[in-house]
Amino acid sequence: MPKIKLNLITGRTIQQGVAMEGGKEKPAYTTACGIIELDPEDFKKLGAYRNTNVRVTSEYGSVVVKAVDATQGPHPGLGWIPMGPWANMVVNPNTYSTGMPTFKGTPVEVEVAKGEPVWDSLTLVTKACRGEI
Amino acid sequence: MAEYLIKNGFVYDPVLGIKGDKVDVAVKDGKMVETSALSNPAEIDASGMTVMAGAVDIHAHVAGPKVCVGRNFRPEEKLFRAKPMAGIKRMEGGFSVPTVLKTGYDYARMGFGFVMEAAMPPLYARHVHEEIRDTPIIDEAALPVFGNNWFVLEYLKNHEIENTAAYIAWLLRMTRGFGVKNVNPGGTEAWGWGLNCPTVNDPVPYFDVTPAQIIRGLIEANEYLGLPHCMHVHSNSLGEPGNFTVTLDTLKQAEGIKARNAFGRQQVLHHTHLQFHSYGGESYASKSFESKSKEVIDYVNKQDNITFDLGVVTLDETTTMTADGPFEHHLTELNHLKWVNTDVELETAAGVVPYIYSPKTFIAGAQWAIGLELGLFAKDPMRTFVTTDHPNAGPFIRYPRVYKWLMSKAAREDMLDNVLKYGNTVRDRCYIGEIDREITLFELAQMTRAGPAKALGLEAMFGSLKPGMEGDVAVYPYNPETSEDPEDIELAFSNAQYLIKGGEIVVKEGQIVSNGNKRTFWVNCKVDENPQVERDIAEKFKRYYSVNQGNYEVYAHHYVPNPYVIEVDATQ
Amino acid sequence: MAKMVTDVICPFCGTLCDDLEVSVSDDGTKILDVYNACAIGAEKFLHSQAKDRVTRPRMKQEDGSWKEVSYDEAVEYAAKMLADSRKPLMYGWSSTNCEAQAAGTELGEIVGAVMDNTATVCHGTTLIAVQDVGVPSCTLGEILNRADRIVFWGCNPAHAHPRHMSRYSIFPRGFFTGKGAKGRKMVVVDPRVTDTAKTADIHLQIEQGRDFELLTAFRVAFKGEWLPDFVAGIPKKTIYEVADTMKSGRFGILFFGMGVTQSLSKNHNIDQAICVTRDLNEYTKWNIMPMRGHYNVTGSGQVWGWLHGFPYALDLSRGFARYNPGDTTSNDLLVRDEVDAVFVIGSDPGAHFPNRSVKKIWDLPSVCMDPHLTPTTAVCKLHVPVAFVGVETGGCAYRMDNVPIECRKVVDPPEGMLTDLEFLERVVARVKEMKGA
Amino acid sequence: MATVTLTPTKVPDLRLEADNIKPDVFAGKKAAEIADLHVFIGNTQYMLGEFFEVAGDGGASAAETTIVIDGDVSRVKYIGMKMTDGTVLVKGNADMYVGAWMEGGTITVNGDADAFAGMGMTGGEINVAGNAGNYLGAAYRGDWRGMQGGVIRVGGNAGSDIGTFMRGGEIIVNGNVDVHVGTHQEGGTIIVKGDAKSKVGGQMVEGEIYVFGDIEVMMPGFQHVEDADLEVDGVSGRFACYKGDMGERHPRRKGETIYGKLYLKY
Repeated sequence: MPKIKLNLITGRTIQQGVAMEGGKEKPAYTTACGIIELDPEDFKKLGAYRNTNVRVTSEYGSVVVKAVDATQGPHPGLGWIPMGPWANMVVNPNTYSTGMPTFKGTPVEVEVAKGEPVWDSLTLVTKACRGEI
Repeated sequence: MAEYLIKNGFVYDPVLGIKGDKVDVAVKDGKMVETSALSNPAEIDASGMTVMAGAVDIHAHVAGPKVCVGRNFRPEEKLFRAKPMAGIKRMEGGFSVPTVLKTGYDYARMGFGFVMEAAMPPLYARHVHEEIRDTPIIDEAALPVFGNNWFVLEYLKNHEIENTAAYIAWLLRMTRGFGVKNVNPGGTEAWGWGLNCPTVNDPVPYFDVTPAQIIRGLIEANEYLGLPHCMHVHSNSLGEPGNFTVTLDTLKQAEGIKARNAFGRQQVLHHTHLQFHSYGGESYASKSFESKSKEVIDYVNKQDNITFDLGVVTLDETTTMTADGPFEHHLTELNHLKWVNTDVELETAAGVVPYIYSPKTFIAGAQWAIGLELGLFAKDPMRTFVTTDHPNAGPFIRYPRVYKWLMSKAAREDMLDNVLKYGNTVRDRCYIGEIDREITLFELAQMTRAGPAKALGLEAMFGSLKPGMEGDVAVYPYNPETSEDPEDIELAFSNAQYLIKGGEIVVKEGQIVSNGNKRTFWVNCKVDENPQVERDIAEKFKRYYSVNQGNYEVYAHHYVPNPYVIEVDATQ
Repeated sequence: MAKMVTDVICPFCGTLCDDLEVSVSDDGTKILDVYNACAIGAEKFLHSQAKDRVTRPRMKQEDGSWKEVSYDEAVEYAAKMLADSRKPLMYGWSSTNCEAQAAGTELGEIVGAVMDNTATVCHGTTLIAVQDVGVPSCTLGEILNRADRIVFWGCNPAHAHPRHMSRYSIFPRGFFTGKGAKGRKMVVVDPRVTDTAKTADIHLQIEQGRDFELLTAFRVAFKGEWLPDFVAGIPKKTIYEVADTMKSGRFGILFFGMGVTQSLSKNHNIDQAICVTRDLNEYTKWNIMPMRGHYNVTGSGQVWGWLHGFPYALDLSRGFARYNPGDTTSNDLLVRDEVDAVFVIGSDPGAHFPNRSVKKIWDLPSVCMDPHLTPTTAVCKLHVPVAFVGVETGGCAYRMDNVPIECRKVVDPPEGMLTDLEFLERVVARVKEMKGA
Repeated sequence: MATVTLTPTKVPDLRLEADNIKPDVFAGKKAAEIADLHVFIGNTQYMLGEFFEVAGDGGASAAETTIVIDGDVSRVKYIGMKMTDGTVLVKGNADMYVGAWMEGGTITVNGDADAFAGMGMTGGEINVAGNAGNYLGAAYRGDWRGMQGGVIRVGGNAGSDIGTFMRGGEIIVNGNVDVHVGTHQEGGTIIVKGDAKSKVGGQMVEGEIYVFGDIEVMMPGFQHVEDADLEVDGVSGRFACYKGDMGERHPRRKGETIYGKLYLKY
């Protein structure tokens, strides 16, 4: 299976905002934020269909999210995970002594994750804290 | 409530005409009373000490958005300067821009009972009141700024005094404000386009009204309403060499106008931090820059409808902050230090820049001299008030140092000979060296108590120990009979032995023992219905304000939990 | 029949829209509909009505299950945790009112806590930059009435501040801006073709993480100095052209967001953006403004500013206030094992901190005050549900331009629920008893 | 010359604040008095002796006092903060603020020093044999007066933001440095003998930066002026000389504009 290297950025989307206010324990929040937006070019390189689960791995961690088409592209080489617990499994926590983790600009590898689920936010964080993922 | 008898002190009270006699002073149920009215008072032995009414500060920037910017963007000035919490006393921090906690405590330590926040941007009134609320001990009020307000500019273009007055009354109510502040009239609106109005005759871009029209119009509107305080102006071209002519043009706007109010106030114009406005010359070069304090004060001495405060430069590293937006931009271009600016829709602007008044520079020395000259040339101490335009010319905690300079020629000579690098050039370019006058304790009481209280329309409450006045008494460890070293003045007036505020002891043996029961003063002025002004207000909110009119008024209890409302009836 | 509450303030983002209208059932208990709000704001009001809402405190048990407890028990646990702690972190403060922030600060003073707000992962680096070089700015109404040059740098209001462009910055017609959007030139700098970028006159699709270089290039271009052929992927010709566009306006504004505060260079990006704005004031009138996220993150910075002189990351542990991001900031403290208890209010670090920090919270005694179920409530030992500020209680909040606005209460909270302020005041009282103060 | 030896006996569970560990405080004190000095963990006060075994008395003055920390203090902050004279030797690693606001004397750290070492220092010497953290010799938040004098030498690598707002003195790093070198620099000299990532000399007003290795990405505000043969900290070679930051303000002296200078070794 091919792995592709991307520069990962995170941030707000209106779906993230609405789903967050709607309840982070609800499926809608997972649908809005448990995703990675990929450029069509990168989908080709990955050799994957839209809406397949992928594993995103960085020096700092790993998480399974659903790969979807970039809504605010084109941005080949850039991966986008809306801000939230899924993104925060892999972002660069280095603050450079400013207090601010480096949420934008984390080198990641993306690969297809066959049969692996996308956990809802509460389960994801709980499992991660228990060291179960 | 408690009873106190302050015994054997040297009392100074301009209202009662007491000049250092040993008189016992009595406080009961929060007010001054005759000693005979006490049944079984707690006694305070003030022998060998000086006793005065609580002091009144007529102009300081102590609360609100630009003050908070000054705090938040200067962590470096707080480094290693914090005072830890102790008992009921909370943590203190800051120097030139102290936290509200330190502000209240330091004023109390200096024997102050009332402080006027000198510039409130109406749209930010809530912020000002939240800070006032959290400032312990001292009573406070705030002056909303009017000199660049679109309503005022439009009304005064056509000299519509009645409409201006109706708008002022409305805004004072909306913002819980006290009076009419007027900063760089017209110039700050011009700053909305990066411009300025350097003289009183430069028309404001688009609005086509001159600073002179704004100044005179606001004086007339203020007297139309009969507010406790008069129009309070910071004139155009602050800090510019040669600006004394602009200052004189500004003061002349008051000619022929009589005070009309029910508060015993006799003046119609207060010019603040006059030091910054009494400069001669074309540039800051020592060959050109000179003091014009005499020229300015000669006019002030002749005009009995004007009061002023000094704005003495204290030669510290401080933080300048003013609604004079263009001036702060000018300043940051001079010293290249960090610059904050905030333009406020339809109303005003503000700027903040750190500044170092170095005794090693001629200019700082000359500015120091000019402020003191104004105080020493002034004929009427009841119209002359001590300030440092805190924190612009220096932090308010330096007031006692200013007292020292005013009260001792020796202290001034020491500065000129030993502290200022260009003392002799300062003697050349300023008047300071020729002046022998030394302010007396009685005059000091006029300049820091009775005078400012009268100018604010508060002479019935503050500035004297007369029975019926507020129970604000300061006891300073200063013996006028034995004390010779001028340093004693600074030390004593920085560290009141006792402060009784509103009848309660808040400073005891130099320590803060209570957070007091501070009040927020504001003026509720009734005027006749004015449908045009009401329409104009609704229209401006609908089209040009970024908040709804329904969300403009400072109404909720938590902003002004302990109000003292002064009612004014201006209905015809 | 329903009654309409007008001039309602939206407690979602820093735009703090104050023109919402909410229709409420006659008995004042139910919100029926929300008008004028964006999708997110409307959802915030409506979700407060959710049937499955948690209305009583919950304590996590050994087996990971949750047990309902009384507010009294919750107060006791929180007070004891804080009183016993040598260095508690009290984090959040951005989705609550200034009165709760002030009460919480007094609590922090008494227990010697480190107080930090969500700026620490949002605009904290902006605050550092402001401390280094200041900030020329203005209120949003100034932009509405005067601005003819608008730059959005590393921010995406179409998604994060949905009504910003229609209320203040792009479309409205103000006093000197009668032509509305037609009279304004809009520039967007973003590595993605965002929905905001799609509406811009000029979009600079910058190489991610090179904002500091591009901002520097603009300052060089203003002075007409030499530039390399490309900076951050943008051709120099374009840079000179956009520099002239900026200079040629009468009143310009540069809005920026987390695209610069969270990318490499962080505070330096903002620092240089502020210097760009300073430079432009040599030619015309320019201001700059951070697009603040939480509706009252700005307020907590103000409250701490007037009480202790720092806008975030205050260390009160030694009895006086200290401040140094990198040392006294939440993520550094957690990762460096510098704190021994965590108290969270009005925010969700469980969702918005890197997982490395979240794990540390999991390991510590911890309390979370939040109306919602969140990843933070999942990792904390005690969850204290509270009334929604701006929906079920009022209070002061500060807009992104520091303008304070009084939020409105629209409906009552569910029977017996406490507000942030009420709960904090009870904890303060209990801690004072424990400390014998 | 008296030597006080502190041997760590307990690792602080949180972080220890020990601003009392400096010759100025130890001078004139007996070992027992030194053991009684205050240190803090958060809001709780402890005594130095609870974390260190103290051997030897302080000298008559700071100048005559040497402090040897015989072990690892990577969880102890503020060592040598504001010291004016004397000597401190740390045989292991040290936490944040080593020699911060230092005015004189010498500090040697055989291991690594964490962030904010030499912050705002005005004089003296700091030697770090291992790696140094971020904000080495930088200014405190909001201060436009960063490092103003003294010398900092790092044997290994240094982090980001070294020499921010530097006004004077010298920082020499033998290894590589992370992003942001000499930001807002307005005097002094920074020498990097390894590689620098990027953002070197941004907003530089004046002063000098030397880089012997490579800079990944140059700042656009620097212009090549000339090449020159120079000897820099004992190393001679040919350097390309750039002036900048051209976007920043620059003072004029004697009718000449003063720029920051960036030297890249060929």
